[in-house]
Amino acid sequence: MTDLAMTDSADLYRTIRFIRRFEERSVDLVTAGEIASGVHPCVGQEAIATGVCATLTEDDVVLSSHRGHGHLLAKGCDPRRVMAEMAGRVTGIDKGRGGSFHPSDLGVNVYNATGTVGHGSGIAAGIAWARGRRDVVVSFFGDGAVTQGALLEGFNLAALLKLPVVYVCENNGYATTLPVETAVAGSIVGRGEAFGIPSSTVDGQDVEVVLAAATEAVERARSGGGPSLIEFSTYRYYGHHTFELKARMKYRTEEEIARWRERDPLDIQAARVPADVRARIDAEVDAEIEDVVAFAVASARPDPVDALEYMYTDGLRARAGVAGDA
Amino acid sequence: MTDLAMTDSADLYRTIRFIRRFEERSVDLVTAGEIASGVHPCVGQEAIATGVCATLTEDDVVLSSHRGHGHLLAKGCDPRRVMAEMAGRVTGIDKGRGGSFHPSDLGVNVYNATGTVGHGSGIAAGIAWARGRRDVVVSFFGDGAVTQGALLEGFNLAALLKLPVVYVCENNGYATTLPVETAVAGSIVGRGEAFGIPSSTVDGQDVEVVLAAATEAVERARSGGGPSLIEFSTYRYYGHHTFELKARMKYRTEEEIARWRERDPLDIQAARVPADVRARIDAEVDAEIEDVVAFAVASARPDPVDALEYMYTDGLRARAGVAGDA
Amino acid sequence: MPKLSYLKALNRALGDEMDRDPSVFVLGEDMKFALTNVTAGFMDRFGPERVLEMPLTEQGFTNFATGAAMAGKRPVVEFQIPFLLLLVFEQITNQANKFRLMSGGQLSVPVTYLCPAAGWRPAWGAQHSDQPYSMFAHMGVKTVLPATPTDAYGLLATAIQDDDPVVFFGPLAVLGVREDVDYADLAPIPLGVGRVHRSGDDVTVVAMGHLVHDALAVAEELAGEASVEVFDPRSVYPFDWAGLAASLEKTGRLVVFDDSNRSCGLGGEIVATAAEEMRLVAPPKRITRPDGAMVGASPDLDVALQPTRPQLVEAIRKVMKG
Amino acid sequence: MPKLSYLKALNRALGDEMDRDPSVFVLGEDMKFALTNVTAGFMDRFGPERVLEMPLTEQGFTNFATGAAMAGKRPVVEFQIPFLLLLVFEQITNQANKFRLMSGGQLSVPVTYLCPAAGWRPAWGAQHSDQPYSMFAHMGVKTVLPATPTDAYGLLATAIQDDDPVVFFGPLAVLGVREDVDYADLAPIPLGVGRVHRSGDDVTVVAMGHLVHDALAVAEELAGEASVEVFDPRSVYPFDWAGLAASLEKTGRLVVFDDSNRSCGLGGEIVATAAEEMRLVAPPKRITRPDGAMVGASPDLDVALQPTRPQLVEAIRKVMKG
Ligand SMILES: Cc1ncc(C[n+]2csc(CCOP(=O)(O)OP(=O)(O)O)c2C)c(N)n1
Ligand SMILES: Cc1ncc(C[n+]2csc(CCOP(=O)(O)OP(=O)(O)O)c2C)c(N)n1
Ligand SMILES: [Mg+2]
Ligand SMILES: [Mg+2]
Repeated sequence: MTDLAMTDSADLYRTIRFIRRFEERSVDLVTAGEIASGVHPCVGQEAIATGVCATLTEDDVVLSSHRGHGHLLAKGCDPRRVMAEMAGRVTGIDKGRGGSFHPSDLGVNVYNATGTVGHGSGIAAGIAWARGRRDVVVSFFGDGAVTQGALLEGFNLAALLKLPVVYVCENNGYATTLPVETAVAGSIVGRGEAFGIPSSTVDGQDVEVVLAAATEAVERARSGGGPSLIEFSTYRYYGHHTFELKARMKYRTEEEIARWRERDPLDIQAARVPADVRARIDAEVDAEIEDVVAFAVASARPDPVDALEYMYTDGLRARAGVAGDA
Repeated sequence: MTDLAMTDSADLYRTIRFIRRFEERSVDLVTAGEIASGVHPCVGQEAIATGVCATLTEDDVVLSSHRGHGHLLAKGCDPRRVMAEMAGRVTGIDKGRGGSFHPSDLGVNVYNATGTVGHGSGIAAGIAWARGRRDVVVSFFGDGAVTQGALLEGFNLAALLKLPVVYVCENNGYATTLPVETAVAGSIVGRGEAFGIPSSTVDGQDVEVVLAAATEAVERARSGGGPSLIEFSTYRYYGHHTFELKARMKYRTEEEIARWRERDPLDIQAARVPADVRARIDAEVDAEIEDVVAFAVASARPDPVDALEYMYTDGLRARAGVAGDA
Repeated sequence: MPKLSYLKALNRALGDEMDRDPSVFVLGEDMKFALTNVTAGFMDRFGPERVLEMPLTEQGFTNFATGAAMAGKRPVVEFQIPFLLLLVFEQITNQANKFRLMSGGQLSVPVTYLCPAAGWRPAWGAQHSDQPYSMFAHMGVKTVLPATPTDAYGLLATAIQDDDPVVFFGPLAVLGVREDVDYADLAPIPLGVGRVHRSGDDVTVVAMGHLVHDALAVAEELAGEASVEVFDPRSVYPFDWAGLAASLEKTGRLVVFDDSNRSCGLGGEIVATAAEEMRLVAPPKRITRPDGAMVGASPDLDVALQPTRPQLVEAIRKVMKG
Repeated sequence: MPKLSYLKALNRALGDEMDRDPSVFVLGEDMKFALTNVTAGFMDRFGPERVLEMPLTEQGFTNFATGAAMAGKRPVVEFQIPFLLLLVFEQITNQANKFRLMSGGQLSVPVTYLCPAAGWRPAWGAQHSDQPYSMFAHMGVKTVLPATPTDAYGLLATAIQDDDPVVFFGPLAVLGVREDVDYADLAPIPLGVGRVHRSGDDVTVVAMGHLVHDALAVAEELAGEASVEVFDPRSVYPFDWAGLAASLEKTGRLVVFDDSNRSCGLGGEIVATAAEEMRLVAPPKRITRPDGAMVGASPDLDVALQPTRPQLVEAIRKVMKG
């Protein structure tokens, strides 16, 4: 996770492998009751976060989504503090106030992932503009966001102001239980093109294909060419959210899942890395992840008396729910 | 205004002429203080309301906009009651509760023109669906509405459900003072195409061209072909709203206005009607309009004690602003 | 008698109304697989023309429902998360709820907005735990917040039958509550009519939604000390002012137990109206969420912002002294 | 001394802040030609990079402002009509105002939302005449509603300098009010600090926005009968509870004169908090709009829903007796 500039096959493999293990263990922590909110695992989509973030500098900005652990890790957040945040601990990147769904980490220019699906597009445009069009802003969202009008309002502003925003749509086929074909009339890329935004549909399972597409869009942004939209075809092996561990939902077939597993981003990239190198990376990653988990679980939970902390910048204290209470 | 089925050149001329005079006189009533809200005159755009509504049956539905007097008249509302509504009189189509900006008249299937620009598209889809896809619903809006996300959410629903909606964008070049080129990245028709909606840009000044384009879209709707989008190029000679009579705004040039007046919809259609026929129509229209104005001005103003009428269907009375008052 | 849960009561009320009236239909996200379980079994039972699967397009489908309602249908729009009602706040309060007046009474907009998961969602964080009901009352939108399965059934049925927009809030914390019911007794309950859950002479506790059950427990706990009347208005708007006045005529003491934010919330409205117009022998008290409460992403923080039973106990004791 | 109008005060405060701090910029609809006149002359003075012309895309540009603010700018977003603040209600209350907490204090969102035309717009009808300020207070968003040119200047300057989101309401009815000012005296005014416009001993009248001027006229008119203190909190949230308590310590009598809807409005919050926590020797009263008020499209209907001076006179007389 260290040097984001490193984009050789082994590094890409390492990042995918790291996200994969991180997600698998986070699901364990959900089952163990350590992560009370549950999580939206990105297992199966790791190549997108990995390939896209590999094209970014430290100064570039990422806006994540509710399925965002991979984005954070690939952008360079401290994985221990990400897991701690998911577990609602004070050592978390947001001190337990953001959680798994709405993380931010300004230290690595990861801005708030809003819970309002689709609204990151306008926020991303505002950030890109405010940073003087210097830095690239990547806004991640899913296929569900495409049907939210505010997403398209953001596209219009980014295009009008020719802002360096890369809109990354992770089309994993479903918005919760809703298949994308039944939600999106016309096409996703057509929505970008309607605003004069260069738009393309790209394989999201092969990280080197992702990297190439992202590089082109990022270059366009850096050179003043304005926003791009990339729709990556991908898939999530797990359910929408860990509640599906309990409530199995029949909106998709086992066959479909199996079919997608045949194009597993981890396997695809593994094939490009010598077995011994892989073995070393796997061992390192597994060890680091266990350290991440241990750190998160051992961290302190917030003190309820601090529940109203961080509401206002000037320390204004909201009146308590009972007259007289602090 | 009588038989909407009549679409020969003289009838189309008559409707355009009627709307033109109606608008000119409504501006007089604004100046005279009889229409307190002011109005958004559609002078210059009459061919669109005329040509589109000429393709509709009584059962077909129109959703108008804030610049909607022409739509109402062309759909067959009683002009006396439309003018009375604009003047806030109890004899108005909405008893003085809708006014110039938000009229409805269920008697001729004109549903509410919402004040929230762009939101009629989803409402139109809901009406079309609820009427069993039997009747055509025309949703009128301007170029400004195109940048409102909710408009596009409505497009998506109409396309997904293959609803008989004709989306009519009256592109008059400006949203208040904002030129369309600086507001809309990409194109207006591209936004329709993104949703798989057949979309075209058509001359809005020649009513017979409007009629042809509208007929095609209405036929598509009637035959189960789903929604269409027609962008009519047009222009408003007057300002956005009658406040511009006082506050002349410099967002456009006199030359531009003069250029558009050369393609005046009234003149274009007049050229197709024999002079003697025109003379008769003009005389009839002028007489009828004076009767309309007289009716509106002579009508009673609402009684303030009825201010809370029509809020709820069950006669629920909102509590007054002072304890104890009725 | 069978045990009926609050969630099942919603499912039953909606299903019964759809059986009774073909113009009733339901729309929202994840309808087909009934994510919230409110529409469990409906796709098979009523088919896709009455159970409309909607994309992630809340403003669009809220406007769609407005149109469908004006054209004679009775849409029930489900919102999975309370903040989605903030996202469509303009479409409900400034459009659907005003069209009748704006049309001089020609149009009616019989839409029910159903939020079967209002309030705190453990650790889901600041954007998923609001209780926006007070603001719908402020805008004059009919709004209900039932506490029991029977009331949930009756008020959902009434909301659907009502010819105006009605917002229905079912707090997440109450969905599991069960009650012995005779199905034959389930029936519509009029808007604006409260319910005395427990009669008492010393102090009136006004509670709504899940807090009614906490209030009843506290009343029981304090039985030796004070005779507590627990009044549940059930509707947020219109509010049963006569019912409240009758209770205060008897007790003259008021404690309001309300899960909404403090400033300009329902709790404040109840205290204000009582102070202005009703009999009070001691200063009233309210227990609410803090001003503009925002929960964190850990249960430890979240619970600190919820009204609690100990707070209610203390408030009752104070008004008894006062 | 020059006469400064409320509208000119807004123009001046915004211009001064833009001169003072290069991170301040303004965005909204019809900026270039300054439709509302708040930004009159700004396009020439500050150029298009600091006066952003926006399309008819309120949610988009509200989110844009949130992003720009998080990245270090100080956006001032103008909304021409009060209902537009309902349209972006979720973006302000559930997003911009929560991001600081959600980020554990990392992010700040210094946006000012300026509505220079709140309240009744003669005959423009139900959708253009709301006063939504109480709901922003409910959601914990800092909100101001100044009554005079000096206060408008000072509170707009403060709103822009504040590091949190602040909503500024300038009622249409007060934009023309003029005041003799020495420009050198114009300065920021802290949030949450009220102002006693007229000191009195018998009854405290709390009024805000344009109603302050009506309250002062009524106080003058009743001078022989009663000594009326006119208290203007100026901020809706945070509210100057200490200032109100101090006034009630003296008078013990309260009348609230508030242009928002009755249920769950600011007027109710003031009455409730006073009844709970402050000295009252007589039942308080409030004069508000009706519940969920919707105006028609004719001035005759509209005025019937506005709080009036005669109502205030009568209320003052009643609390004096009470
Ligand atoms: C505006 C809005 N509507 C609904 C939700 C509830 N919700 C959260 S995630 C989600 C599905 C999003 O699907 P997609 O955008 O495809 O992302 P994915 O979960 O597939 O990664 C929904 C409906 C929300 N958070 N915001
Ligand atoms: C959502 C929304 N934003 C802003 C306004 C204020 N407004 C009313 S009409 C108008 C301009 C609309 O322009 P356009 O759609 O092109 O219609 P035109 O006036 O040109 O006929 C604006 C900005 C509104 N009513 N609704
Ligand atoms: Mg998806
Ligand atoms: Mg226009």
